[in-house]
Amino acid sequence: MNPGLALVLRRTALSGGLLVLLTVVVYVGVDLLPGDPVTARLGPNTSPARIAEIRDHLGLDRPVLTRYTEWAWGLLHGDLGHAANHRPVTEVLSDRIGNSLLLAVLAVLLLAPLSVFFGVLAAWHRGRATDRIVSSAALTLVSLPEFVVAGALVVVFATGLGWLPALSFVPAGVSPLAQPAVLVLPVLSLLLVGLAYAVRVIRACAVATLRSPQVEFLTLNGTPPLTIALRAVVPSVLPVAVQVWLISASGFVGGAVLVEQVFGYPGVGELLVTSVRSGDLPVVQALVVVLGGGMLLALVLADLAAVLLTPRLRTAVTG
Amino acid sequence: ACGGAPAPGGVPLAGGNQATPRKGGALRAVFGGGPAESLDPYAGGTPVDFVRNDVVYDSLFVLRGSDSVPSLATAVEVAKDAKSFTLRLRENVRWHDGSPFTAQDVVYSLRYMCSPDRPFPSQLAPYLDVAKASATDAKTVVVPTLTPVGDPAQLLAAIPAKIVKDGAKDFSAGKAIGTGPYRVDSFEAGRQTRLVRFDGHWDGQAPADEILLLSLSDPQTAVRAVTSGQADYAGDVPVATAKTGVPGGDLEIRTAGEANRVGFAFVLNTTRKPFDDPRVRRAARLAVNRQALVDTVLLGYGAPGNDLFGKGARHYSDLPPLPRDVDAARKLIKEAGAEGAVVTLRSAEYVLGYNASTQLFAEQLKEIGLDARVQLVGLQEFFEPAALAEANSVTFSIGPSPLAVTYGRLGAFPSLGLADPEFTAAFQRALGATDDTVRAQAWAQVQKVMAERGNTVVWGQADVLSVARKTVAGVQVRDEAKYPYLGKAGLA
Amino acid sequence: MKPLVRLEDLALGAGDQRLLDGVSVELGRGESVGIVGPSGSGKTTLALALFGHLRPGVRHLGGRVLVDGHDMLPRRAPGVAGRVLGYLGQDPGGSLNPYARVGSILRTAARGRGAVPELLAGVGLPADLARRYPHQLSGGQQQRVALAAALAGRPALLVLDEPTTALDVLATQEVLAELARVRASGTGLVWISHDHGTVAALTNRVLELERGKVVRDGRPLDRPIRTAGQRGTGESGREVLTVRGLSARHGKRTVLAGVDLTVHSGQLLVVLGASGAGKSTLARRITGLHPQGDGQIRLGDTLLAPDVRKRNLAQRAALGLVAQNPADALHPYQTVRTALSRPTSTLRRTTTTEADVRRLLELVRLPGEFADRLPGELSGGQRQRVALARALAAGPEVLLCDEATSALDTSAQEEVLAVLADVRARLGLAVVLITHDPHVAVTADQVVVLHGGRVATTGSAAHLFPGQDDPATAVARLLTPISPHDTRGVAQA
Amino acid sequence: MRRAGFLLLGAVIVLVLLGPELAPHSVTAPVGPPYAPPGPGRLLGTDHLGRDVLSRLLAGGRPLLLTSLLAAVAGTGLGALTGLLSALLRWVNATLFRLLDVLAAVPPVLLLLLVLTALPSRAGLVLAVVLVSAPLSARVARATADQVRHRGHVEAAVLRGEGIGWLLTREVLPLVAGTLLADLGLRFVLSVYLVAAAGFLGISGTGSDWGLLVVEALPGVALQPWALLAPALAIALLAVSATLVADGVGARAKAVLA
Ligand SMILES: Nc1ncnc2c1ncn2[C@@H]1O[C@H](COP(=O)(O)OP(=O)(O)OP(=O)(O)O)[C@@H](O)[C@H]1O
Ligand SMILES: Nc1ncnc2c1ncn2[C@@H]1O[C@H](COP(=O)(O)OP(=O)(O)OP(=O)(O)O)[C@@H](O)[C@H]1O
Ligand SMILES: [Mg+2]
Ligand SMILES: [Mg+2]
Ligand code: NI
Repeated sequence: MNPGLALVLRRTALSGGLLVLLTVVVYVGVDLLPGDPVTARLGPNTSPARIAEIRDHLGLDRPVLTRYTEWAWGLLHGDLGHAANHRPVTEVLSDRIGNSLLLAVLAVLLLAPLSVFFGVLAAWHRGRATDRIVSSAALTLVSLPEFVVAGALVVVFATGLGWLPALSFVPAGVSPLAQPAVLVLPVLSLLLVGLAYAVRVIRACAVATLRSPQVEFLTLNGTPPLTIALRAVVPSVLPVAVQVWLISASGFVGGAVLVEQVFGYPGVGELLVTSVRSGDLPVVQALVVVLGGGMLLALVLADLAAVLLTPRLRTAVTG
Repeated sequence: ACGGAPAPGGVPLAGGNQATPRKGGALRAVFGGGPAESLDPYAGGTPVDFVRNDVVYDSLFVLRGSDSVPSLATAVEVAKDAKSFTLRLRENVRWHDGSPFTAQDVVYSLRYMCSPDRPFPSQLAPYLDVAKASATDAKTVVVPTLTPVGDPAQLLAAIPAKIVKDGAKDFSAGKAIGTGPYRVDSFEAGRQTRLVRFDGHWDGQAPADEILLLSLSDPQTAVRAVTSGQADYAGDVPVATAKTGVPGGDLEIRTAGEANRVGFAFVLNTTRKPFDDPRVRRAARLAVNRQALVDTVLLGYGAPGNDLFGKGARHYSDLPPLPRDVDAARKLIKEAGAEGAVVTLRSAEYVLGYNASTQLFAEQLKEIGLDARVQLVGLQEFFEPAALAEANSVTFSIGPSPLAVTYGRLGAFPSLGLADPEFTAAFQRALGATDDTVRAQAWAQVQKVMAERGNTVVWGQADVLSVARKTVAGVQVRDEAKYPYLGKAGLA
Repeated sequence: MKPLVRLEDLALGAGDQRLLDGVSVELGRGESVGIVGPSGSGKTTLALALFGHLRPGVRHLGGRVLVDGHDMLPRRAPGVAGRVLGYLGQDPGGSLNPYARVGSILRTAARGRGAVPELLAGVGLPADLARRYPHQLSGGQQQRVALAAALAGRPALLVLDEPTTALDVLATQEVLAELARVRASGTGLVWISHDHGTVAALTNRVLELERGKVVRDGRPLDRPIRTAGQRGTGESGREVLTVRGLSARHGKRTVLAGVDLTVHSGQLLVVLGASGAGKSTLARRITGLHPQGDGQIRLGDTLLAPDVRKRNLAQRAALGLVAQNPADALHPYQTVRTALSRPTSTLRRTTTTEADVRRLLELVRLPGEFADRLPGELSGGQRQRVALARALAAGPEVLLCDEATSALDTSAQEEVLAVLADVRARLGLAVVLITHDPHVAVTADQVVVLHGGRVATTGSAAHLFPGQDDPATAVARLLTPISPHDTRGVAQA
Repeated sequence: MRRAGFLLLGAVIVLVLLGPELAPHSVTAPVGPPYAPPGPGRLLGTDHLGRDVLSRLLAGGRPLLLTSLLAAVAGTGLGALTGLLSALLRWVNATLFRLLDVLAAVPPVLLLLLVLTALPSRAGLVLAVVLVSAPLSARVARATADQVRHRGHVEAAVLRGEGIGWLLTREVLPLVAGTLLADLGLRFVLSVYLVAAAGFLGISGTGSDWGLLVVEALPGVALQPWALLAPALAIALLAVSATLVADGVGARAKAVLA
């Protein structure tokens, strides 16, 4: 078998095992979180005796491992159980995951070229004004919380210039893609925040490459700067950059709570936080499995990318 | 009527546009919502769920001010012993699918809502013996009760008890059916609901052709939806936003009025030291700086409270607030030997302002010699019975619900209720009284005990604010002002 | 005619030291000039100065560098590098972009002119190398690819800093022939080398540097053929290292097969072979850096694990290696002192005194104050000597030197070899010397010739280099493949 | 520019360390009306409870350093350690690194909740942030180290029997330090907000640090922007100045690390 393919298969299988581990840890962990679905929901409007009765009725008092086995069994059959409001969890997740993925994919598609561009630009002019400006701007941007960045974008582009909608309302059942304008500001907010991290790390990698003898060789032989950047610097930062993009993307999917809230964009981040807050454990557990599974898959891809993009590692695998 | 000094732009208008809305048009309203929404009236717990349920489903009785008025029921007859009541139902009511409304629907609904299978089982469950409820004919239902209930109409109006169709189990977008003035056209949890007018509503046709309910979890975003023209009305707006004011001449900030304020309180735990001692409870009430709290936490949108919940409800005792007296409080603490006692004040941002008020309360308790410690927790664990039982104070708020509901709720929780024989006896009497004068006396006694040695420090009555386009008219309050009734609302 | 390059009283310094001191030179268009001088005399510094490029730590103290009428210092005039000047540095491995295949490197360098196969053929490399990455090439192959890249730009003046150090005699001849063609087409050369033969072959003017000063500017000296060193005796002590049936793989490609070798204490064993024959791989296999392959490696009586990580300290200490590329073998941020003291402290578990460091530096003829330098502050030859000193530090039984003297001028080389001879005689150290230098090869006790990954010939030096035969001719004869099949060896098997 | 960086960083650090002593007002008790604009005696105005923003800003730096900086350093440190080890040792890559993958697969908010439930204290908060950031730092570190671990000097070190400690800290680390520092700088800022988010979820183990100030000021930002901008800018200032210094020092004194 092709050794590259074998590597992928092995890693994927391993990730499957890790996913099982993840589900156990998370199921049990989430179960141990303070508060339980019934108290969180019914709050003080219901007497403790009645709460106990309902808990008992719902089988929440059975040993956690029993419940885990049932849940995992359902999972194997594609059944993620029911949310607190009795909707099938799969249904609750499906539209939101799509929305979040859309946002994340768009943001990463923009992030990748832009981060490399600014990272290499800053590295090229290291120690000079361009570098200072890019680096300081990047750090200031991350230091401002997301909602401030998002809010500023709204003030400028929606309230001020009126170019874009302030809120990303999409009618029920319609994909945000049908109204691309609503995606612009959320994507931009995510991008600005994610960009900072990527630019800084890529800059550091690029600086190391620019000091290397191969770049000296290219420079002294009159290779145009753009060629040097594209042929020598960019390939050298890519293996690291891919990791950074991956990290950012995972943040965009599960961690974009505030951006989603500011724009009223129905995504997974908000789902996760509200489910945690309302003790809607089936949703939390399902989300962790789906997000975790997606992340593990993405990690395999990132590992693969790191191998493919590092010639020494690639040739060690492919011969 | 508001205390404090609201900013020029932030003076709210009571009630809002009183004109009768014209027929037609679409009303777009924003409320708090999220992925947990549901069309099942006993499965969703977000604000937008309550607002939607109010117009899609009807109740047996509804509150108008402090009175319960007939809705799907036309009358209720209470048995002498107050251990059962008979409901007379309205004729000529039709479901959204055209079928007629019957007594069997009510029996089914009562059982459905009280079943522990519901994510939000009705709070009527401790009162009604729904298993034994029966339809004696097509328009009559007899319901036995578990404890004597003297005024079931109040309970049936105040506790959400939406009537669903007999046998209804599936509440997905195409299937959810009610008798209310609007039917569901499309629905997506956490995004929006499109409601269209149901022309066959028994109470006459609603004004707006269509209501678009938008769900947003962040209140500031909700307000922005209105200011940016993407919505006409946003309910339950934070005080800071109101204070900032709204731009543009066609928007206004409204308050639901004095009668619909929400009481903010610290409920003291009488099962633990030091608040098991009435003197220490009184000291805490003397220590609290009501006006400062109103000015800071409510930014002046409200008034100091008199430590009694239920302002605006029937039989409410409108006593004057206890004036602040730090020296007297210190003396009481000393008498009770509670100097330096550690008191944990449990709070979560369940409602905006809980944490802020608790932090200020802690500072004020420190002044009278208590070692107050704020315990801020997450929403998911806020109401854990065991943790509540350990805390010395819990931050809490209740609107102008009937007193039976308010004290019933508090009493259900040992650490929130007042363990006092006189109080308990008076409360039982008030609940079971079929005669209004007896009831009034009993409630007066309940509140007298509360005022003397009670455990609720209701420091303020908060305005319920909303932002609306000036043309939005006919928005009513039925039970809680935070979840207004839009069945008669529209654009003027 | 206006000179292409003019240096006016150029002075460069680092610290309080002058690296170049009042250098004034003119080079005409199309002119070829050799630069010679002892290691550390400033040749590389001068070559880089032509580009207006100063290595970190080097300062411009005075004087001008004019290329094609443009001032190159303090800031490089744009458009000169590449168009007017082309460059190949002393460290060919590092010059190649590790993320690009050979083909892509050459295409980038050629900027659309010249096809990759022709460029490779020009430096004597097969076209199928184009698909490889630099790390998949042998030292000599890397050097030739880098040379091809420098040639591909077709500048008016090519500055080549020791471009044949890693090449065997045959490959050197091919490269010289190509350079002669390039020169004939009007390109000038600045040829930095320790090999007076190549200097004489390619240039008609030589600058000799000493301590940063031009001490001679004139015709190349037709130096007498070097006095061949002391011929090996062929005597041998006990067997210290035996290798049986050794093979090595890179992925699916077998680059070494069936190699048998015996090293005796005190012996000088020279490994000869054309560039890419597998010499470095052999050394890496023996030292355990390249464990992929079969066969046995014995140290005295003990069988060594193929992977160095599985060998114990004593076993590691017994085998010393000087890698082919000294630039890469020294940590850029570690001082010479660190490099020289670590082997003893890890392998011998003793602390190294300042005197030890000085003694080691003295062994390789470097001044004691170099202990505080970083590799970047050393010349190519100095780095190589530090690497050698480091390998000697732990007192190995067998020292494997992969082109350990290639960057040294003749006298430095002779001194270093004399030191090695002394250690061999005194302590019984066995030296396995991988070399392309015929004059070194003839001093061997035993010679092994590799051909396409197999041992083609083995025998005593006396036997393989008979009589008064010119060493270069003799080595060339040994390296010449017997049949065309041989050139391909096992590499493609 | 580097001088400016040093001065800036010095000033910020002095402010952070001495801040609590310099605070003119109580940090918990109100000193005026809520959302009061800046004025005499209250240079940055008051917050939503009428507390002095300046005092809270001055007092909030130390806990920030104690929690976020510690967490970021520990997180990047642990991550870098695992990442570099994974690049050097195959078995670490096959075991420890895979475990970090599992950690990376748990959404940060949840991880935060789980850890704080088990360990409801500042230590728990630090641990949570470490667990959130380590897997990500590890990836960056491993990918960077993969680019340099084949170099001759690393092989030379292996040949002479250097232990993993030397290989890691002396051979590889100095070459990848620049990237790791960049990672650290950003991890710091991110951990500030992760800690703040913990406060947001009601699970704060700390008093009030700058992150929490930002979060608290959010609802009233239109009334009193300074309550939000001041801590946010303070965080930015700390991050920017530390980075300027790190870049400068890193470029110059690489040898210090080796
Ligand atoms: N940054 C520096 N700091 C101090 N000394 C330096 C620095 N760079 C080079 N040198 C010294 O300058 C001298 C000239 O170096 P250069 O590389 O030009 O020598 P070279 O003639 O090319 O020698 P070789 O033949 O060994 O390559 C050497 O002695 C070297 O140690
Ligand atoms: N990683 C690799 N993958 C595939 N082939 C390789 C790799 N490294 C080296 N080779 C090939 O193995 C052969 C032997 O290489 P080696 O470095 O041992 O040659 P050498 O005899 O030392 O040559 P030189 O004198 O040029 O240094 C060469 O043909 C080379 O191209
Ligand atoms: Mg040199
Ligand atoms: Mg070699
Ligand atoms: Ni430029």
